[in-house]
Amino acid sequence: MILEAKNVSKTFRSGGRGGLAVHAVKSANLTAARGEFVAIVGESGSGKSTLARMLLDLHPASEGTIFLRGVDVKSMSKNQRRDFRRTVQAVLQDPAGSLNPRKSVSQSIGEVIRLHKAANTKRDIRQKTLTALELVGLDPASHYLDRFPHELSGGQRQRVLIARAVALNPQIIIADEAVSALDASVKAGVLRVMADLQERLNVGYVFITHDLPVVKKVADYVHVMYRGEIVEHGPAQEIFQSPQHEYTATLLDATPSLDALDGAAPTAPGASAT
Amino acid sequence: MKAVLIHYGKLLGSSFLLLLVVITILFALLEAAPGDPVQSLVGDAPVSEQFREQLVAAYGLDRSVVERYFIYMGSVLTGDLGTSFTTQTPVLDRILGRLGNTLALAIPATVISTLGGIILGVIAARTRNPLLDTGISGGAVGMFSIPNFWLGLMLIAIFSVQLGWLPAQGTASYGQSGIALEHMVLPLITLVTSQFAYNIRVMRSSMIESLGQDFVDTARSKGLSYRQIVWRHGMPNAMLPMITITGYGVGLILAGSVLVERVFGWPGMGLLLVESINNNDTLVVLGVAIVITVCILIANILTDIVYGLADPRLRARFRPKGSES
Amino acid sequence: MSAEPETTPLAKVTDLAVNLPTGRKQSVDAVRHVNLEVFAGEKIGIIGESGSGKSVTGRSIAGLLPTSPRVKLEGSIIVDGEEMIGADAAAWQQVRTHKVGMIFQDPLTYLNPVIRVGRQVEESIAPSKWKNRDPVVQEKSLNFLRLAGFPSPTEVSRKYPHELSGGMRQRVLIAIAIAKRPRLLIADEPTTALDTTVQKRVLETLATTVSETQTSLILISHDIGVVASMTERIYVMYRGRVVESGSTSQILSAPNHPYTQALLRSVRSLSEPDVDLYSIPLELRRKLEMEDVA
Amino acid sequence: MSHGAVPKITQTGGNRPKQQTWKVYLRKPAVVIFLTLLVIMVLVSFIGPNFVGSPFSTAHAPLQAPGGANPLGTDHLGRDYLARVVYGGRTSLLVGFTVALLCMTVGLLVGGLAGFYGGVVDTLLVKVAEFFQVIPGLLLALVAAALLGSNVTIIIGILAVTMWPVVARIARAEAMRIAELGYVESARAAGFSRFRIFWSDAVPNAMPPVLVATTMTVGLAILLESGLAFLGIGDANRPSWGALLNLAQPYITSAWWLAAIPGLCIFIVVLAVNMLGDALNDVLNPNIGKVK
Repeated sequence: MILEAKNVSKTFRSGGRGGLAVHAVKSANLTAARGEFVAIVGESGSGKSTLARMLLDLHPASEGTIFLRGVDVKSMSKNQRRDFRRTVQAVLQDPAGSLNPRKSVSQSIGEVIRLHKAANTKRDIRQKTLTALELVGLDPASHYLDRFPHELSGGQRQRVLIARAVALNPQIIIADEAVSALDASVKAGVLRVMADLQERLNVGYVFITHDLPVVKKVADYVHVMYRGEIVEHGPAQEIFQSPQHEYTATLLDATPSLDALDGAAPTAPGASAT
Repeated sequence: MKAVLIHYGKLLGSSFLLLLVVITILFALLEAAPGDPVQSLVGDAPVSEQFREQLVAAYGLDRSVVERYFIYMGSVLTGDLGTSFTTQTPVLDRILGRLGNTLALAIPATVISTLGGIILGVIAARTRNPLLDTGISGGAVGMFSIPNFWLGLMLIAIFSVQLGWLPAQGTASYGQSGIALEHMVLPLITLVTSQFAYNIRVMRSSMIESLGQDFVDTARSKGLSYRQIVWRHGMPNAMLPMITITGYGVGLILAGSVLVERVFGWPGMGLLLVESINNNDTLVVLGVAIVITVCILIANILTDIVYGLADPRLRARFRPKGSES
Repeated sequence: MSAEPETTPLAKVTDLAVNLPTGRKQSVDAVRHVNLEVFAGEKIGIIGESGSGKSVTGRSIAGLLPTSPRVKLEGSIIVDGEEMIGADAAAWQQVRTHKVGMIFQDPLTYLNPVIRVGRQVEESIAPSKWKNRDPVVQEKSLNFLRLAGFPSPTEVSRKYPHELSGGMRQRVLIAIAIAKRPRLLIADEPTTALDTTVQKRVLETLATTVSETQTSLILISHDIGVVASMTERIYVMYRGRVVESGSTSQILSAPNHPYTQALLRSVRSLSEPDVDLYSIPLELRRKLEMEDVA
Repeated sequence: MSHGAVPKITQTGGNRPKQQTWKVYLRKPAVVIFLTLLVIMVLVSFIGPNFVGSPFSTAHAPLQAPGGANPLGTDHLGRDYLARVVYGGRTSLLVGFTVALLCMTVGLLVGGLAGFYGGVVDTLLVKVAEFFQVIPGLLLALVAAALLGSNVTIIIGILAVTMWPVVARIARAEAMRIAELGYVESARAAGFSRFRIFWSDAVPNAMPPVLVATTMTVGLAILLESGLAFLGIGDANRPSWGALLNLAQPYITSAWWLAAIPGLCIFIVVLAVNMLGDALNDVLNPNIGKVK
């Protein structure tokens, strides 16, 4: 057990008079470990991104505690905190905005390596950057070093983000809607890279998404969030086979799928199908 | 209804606060001014010892800074701006006597620069002729870059001195009172230019932005003509920034009128300010600054009211929460 | 011209090519030699990845491409028997007023923020009655809002867009598009910005509205699941071309073109547990690119 | 970007590599013309004084028309007007550029930090900026200069104080937008300090609009300074173009060129600066083809 959220809540106060309290997350529990693929699913406003940010210690939790290997994140020493930042990496939403448009790929990855002193000399940093790019399937890696984000496709940008996370040899990667904006084929490619890293480097994932089929495909363990609460959690198979909570069922039911149509009677062009 | 009252109550409150800040800054400047405070109050006029003591007592110059601050604040807020040393009359009376002349220029200038700016801005934004757009936009940058007092001097040199078409100084011919129309022409042109140019630029870019919004596609898909799209959908959205700009424009025009009134010998508040600076009539200087501030604040409150009526997203703040889904 | 009205398509696109400016001097061939037709009352879909030209195709048929003179169209677009390539603004306006409606992706930005919802629907019914509002038109607009799934339309019609939720806004857009009784409705990614549960309801609304008003539908989406559940026939686009078209069931069960096959395999690989994650191989993309050049 | 949306024709400049942006910029005809003009005016004002003789010597006949020994004529005291205009330019330009530089530095730091960090400083900055937006700078500068006295340093100080909020407001808005972006959050998650993120990610990306605002500040500062000088508030030892205009006003009927020349100089410099700023804005935020 590596990263753990215990009874964490997040309350935002909407500004102005009265200060209406908005409970973005209500006492959520979650654990993530190496080699495990944990998913948080929910629709917009369900609090899943807020929970991810609390796990990353970007937003402090209003209540409850985040532990890394049993140590409260809030009470960490400087060294422990640095270790936390290296162990737990983030791959965030918005493929266009997640890379600084003014930094080349090598700068973006290199600065992280330098910060965590994963390599020191120029040559070592370059070597580490190349290795990371190769790991995520950007081949030949040297080809991408001097490119700027706008010269990359959406899928490539997402791979660069993953490469940057992987460069530090993390144990857990928290990915917030990391593949949601991608086309199906590109999405499958990025997911394959992620699954591959899970196998080769024993990375663990906390995977936040609204995309149920993807979760069904790759997750080991699923948390379903609805209005700030984890309404259901369990091994992926159980959740998908026999959803206990009404909302999970609705969510599953609403997902368009090809299976239902495969057997459907073919309709002739021009004829009305109503 | 209550929410509306709260909003305008807040607006009045913050305007009043702003006035207090201005008064405080003026007081601080007065304190920071180098030299003998009595002299800086009365200007260059020689002062008898007796009069000096009177002054010290009247203005509480023997008291602490804090006390003096509150005395000053108190008298300003009750409408007592002190006595002018050049004319020995109340400062407020002198200023109010000039206020009308200033507004006689400032109000038409605001109207002309706003309407003109909207019209030319819309033309520049919606024209398909790049030359016309470049012409209007370039002309606007040009007008915006002219020092308006210099423009005034040049207009005098051309239209008064060389051509003799229009009078150069004052509000009316010698011996006449009131304001003659031909006396207004040159000062008005001078005063309008830069604000007019600025409004063109704002209106053009805000119209372009508005016509680039997605809802324009919806309007097109309804089968509206370009004209209908521009007037029904482009204009209402493009006008929102214009309302704000017009509000601030009043302040800029009032400030600009100081220079323009000086050039054309137009006896308004601005000229009074310049004269008082030259005569070191400090209380009048401060008084004019305060009165102009009040004018600006009134304009701002009016702007906010208009804006609130124009933008439903703001009107929504008056509704109770929960009507949103 | 054929004598049988059933065999005359409502809209027919032949050899359409669209070139769009992308920068000061650059431009892109967004659509190349596309052929497409839709019959009265038919529901067809266009699927493809981002940048495949599916949106541009849809917008071309509705005459809603950017108005810049640098936008170049070639080929033929026949709407209801009339050739629209090279047609003037007035002719396009006629088409948009009476024949073709369009629904867009982001329901917030596609509604005018300072105009009440009801008025935006009324404008679609009778663009000329903007100043003197007609009670008949108002009544009609309420009916269309009701048809678009608002049980109490009067209340909604008085609201501004920012007061509605995403799903409600999308329904308003449907009401606007359907209110002028078009013969063809083009829906461009109508549910992409919505949550899955909301998406389902909006799609249901769209389906019932279209069939109740006997309107033809072109549904454009990157989500094959969405398109498959709504349409009878599908066009698959890639790099500005239609690589394959056919009945929905044929495309899904027996795709012919290698790209369609790969695309479907990658989509299936995402949802079916026993298929390994599959993305369209680079070699195939390169091969298709080479064929383009040739 | 959204799926299958019509390719956006806007926002290409924001992503263009730096050198290319500058290349596009320097190739614009307006930039070539006005940059040349500005460079000439700057050179004349800063190197010119070495060549034109004393601006104080009253050796010539008063109010001579331009031509002959005095290319720009002489003023009412018989001083060579060319020398006076050249020296005046030095003061005007010095004030304009110094004020702009101060505004940019302070505006970028205060505005950027406030927008990036939020909190009390931000609230305060918004109030201060609002204040200066409502109360025109000319008025405050006029009263302040009238009370505090007026040498070049004080004028520069007063103008900078009244004008920095313009830049700060823009820097704040940009920093606020950037603070919400993914790469800032990613950098925080990677463990970079907030200040380093501000410096390395926020500032460079906030720079384009701040630069545009700064060029506008140059022009405005020159206009304000000349306005004050025209009203007689300026450094008597260093008469700027505005001060020359002040002295020229009584002679508008007999020697119009005394007013025409310095005014024209102000106009040319301010126009050049504004045109360059406009072109910069076009390159950095192109809106070509944005109208649907």
